[in-house]
Amino acid sequence: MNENKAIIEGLIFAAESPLTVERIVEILREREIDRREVAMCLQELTAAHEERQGGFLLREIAGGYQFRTRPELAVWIARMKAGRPAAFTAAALETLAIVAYRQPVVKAEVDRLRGVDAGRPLRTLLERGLIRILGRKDVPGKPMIYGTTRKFLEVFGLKDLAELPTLGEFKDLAE
Amino acid sequence: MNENKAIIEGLIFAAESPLTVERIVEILREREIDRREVAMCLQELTAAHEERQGGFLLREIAGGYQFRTRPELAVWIARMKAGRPAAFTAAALETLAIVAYRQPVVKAEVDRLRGVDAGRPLRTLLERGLIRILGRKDVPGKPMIYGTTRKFLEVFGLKDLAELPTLGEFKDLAE
Amino acid sequence: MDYEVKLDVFEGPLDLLLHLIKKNELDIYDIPIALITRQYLEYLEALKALNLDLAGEYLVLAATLVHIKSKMLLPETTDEGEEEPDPRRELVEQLLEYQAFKKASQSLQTRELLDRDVFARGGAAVTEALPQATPQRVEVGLFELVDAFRQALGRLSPPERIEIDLDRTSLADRINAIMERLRRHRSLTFAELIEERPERRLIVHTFIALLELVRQRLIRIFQEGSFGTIRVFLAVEEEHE
Repeated sequence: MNENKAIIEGLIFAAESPLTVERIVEILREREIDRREVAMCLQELTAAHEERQGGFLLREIAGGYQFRTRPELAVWIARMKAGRPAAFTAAALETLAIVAYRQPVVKAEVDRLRGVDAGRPLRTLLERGLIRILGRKDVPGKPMIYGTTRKFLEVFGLKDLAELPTLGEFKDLAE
Repeated sequence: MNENKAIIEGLIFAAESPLTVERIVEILREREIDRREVAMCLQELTAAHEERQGGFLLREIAGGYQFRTRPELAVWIARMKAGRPAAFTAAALETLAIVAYRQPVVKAEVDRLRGVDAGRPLRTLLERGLIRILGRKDVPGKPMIYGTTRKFLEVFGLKDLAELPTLGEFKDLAE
Repeated sequence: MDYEVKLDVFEGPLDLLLHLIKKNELDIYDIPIALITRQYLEYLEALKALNLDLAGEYLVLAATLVHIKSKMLLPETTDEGEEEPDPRRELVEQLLEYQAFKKASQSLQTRELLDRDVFARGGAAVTEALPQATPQRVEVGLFELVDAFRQALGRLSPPERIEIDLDRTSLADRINAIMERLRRHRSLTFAELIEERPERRLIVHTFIALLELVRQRLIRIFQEGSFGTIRVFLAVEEEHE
């Protein structure tokens, strides 16, 4: 493997969170490697791991790159890890979807769309770091404005918000 | 790659600490794979990663197996972990020091102390999350007031701002 | 009707209404409002009979349904002959919108979730150190220096720390002394620079001298590893490496 590619692979492996192209360029400044070259290395690495069919894959997440285990192995890895992660309730997921698609959004709008008070799921999502308060709306009562976090992208394996299917795709089919 | 090998690779990758052969056999009990087979998979994986010459290697550590970044990459990974000096320009560092010691501080004051416009380094520091805007000063022009962030403390390993030596300690003696 | 479905299965009145529409295979764009209102109210009655707490929103929607039903009974046109908007329109729009978000949330659920379907590297990454090689040197900035300075002061005995030393030993002297020693030895640690007399005045002077030398780019400072010893080099000599 060429040295730049090996270094980039090592950096991504050692990073605590998805590593961006910009950060890689910054770290490797002395090697005079530009964005384009880094992007090419990443593409080659992604393909190489895909082809290896080993235990993990290189994925583009939250604007950066991260190694993640192959989804097919989930059952074995879950067996190794103690305690399962807390699942999402339907209320939390619906609320999260509304915040994700409608951000910046205030609670009243979430309530209206779900037809029921969203106080509890909003609090749960805040505690789990999936949404955050962006500020307060300049209307009477100064309600808080919510938006999703970087962690939301990481947990749901999204490159960015644009990767979410458009709401229209769900609207048409009345089933 | 055969499935057992891929699963073992994924397990080692996701494990919190070096994974022993016994533990792997235990996790994969349903697959009826014995110690000898696991050991063989590990040997093959170790050789395969050695040959790839990528960013990390499989190593036997403390009686178990763990992926570790290649030793030759240590300098780059240290640079990433440090996340600072090499990446800081002298201007940014000076500006940061001034904001750290003089906060809450307005740009005009930073300019004055550095004897040169601090617009760019301030912007860089803001983007990197090391300083933040605390508010606007209530004087003509409403200049923005800057201060350091929590990340600043984290990056520089400071418990709190009080941990910075007081400027007086330098001043008294420098004159 | 089947009442086995527990209330908490529904995420609210809209969800219950959608369920009824689907169960009866109704066209969401043309809901037979009388039928759906009856079923909805029956449902609420059943739930009340089971002593389940009903959120106020369920009753609000019940009132809305009854209101729509009554409007549907009125003649379709006004005196001027203009068409009245369909009284169901607003509710249908709300239902469609809710349904879209519900599907969006289900689609989220089917993604590869971190720590459920996929896992990131566990534990802290370990960087294999080069065997018997020189420690990795990281060039450090002002703050590492400040930190070293702080540590040095911290090592002093308490009485000495309180003492304010105003002896004006010239900074220039200290700078010259450091440069002199650096020309003789290739590099020196911060500790070595102050070892002769580890007292506050010398430490402070050494520190300020180093700051000045760094500023003038006469020396460079490296740290061995993240928390290693701080080592000072002549800038020029470093270039030859």
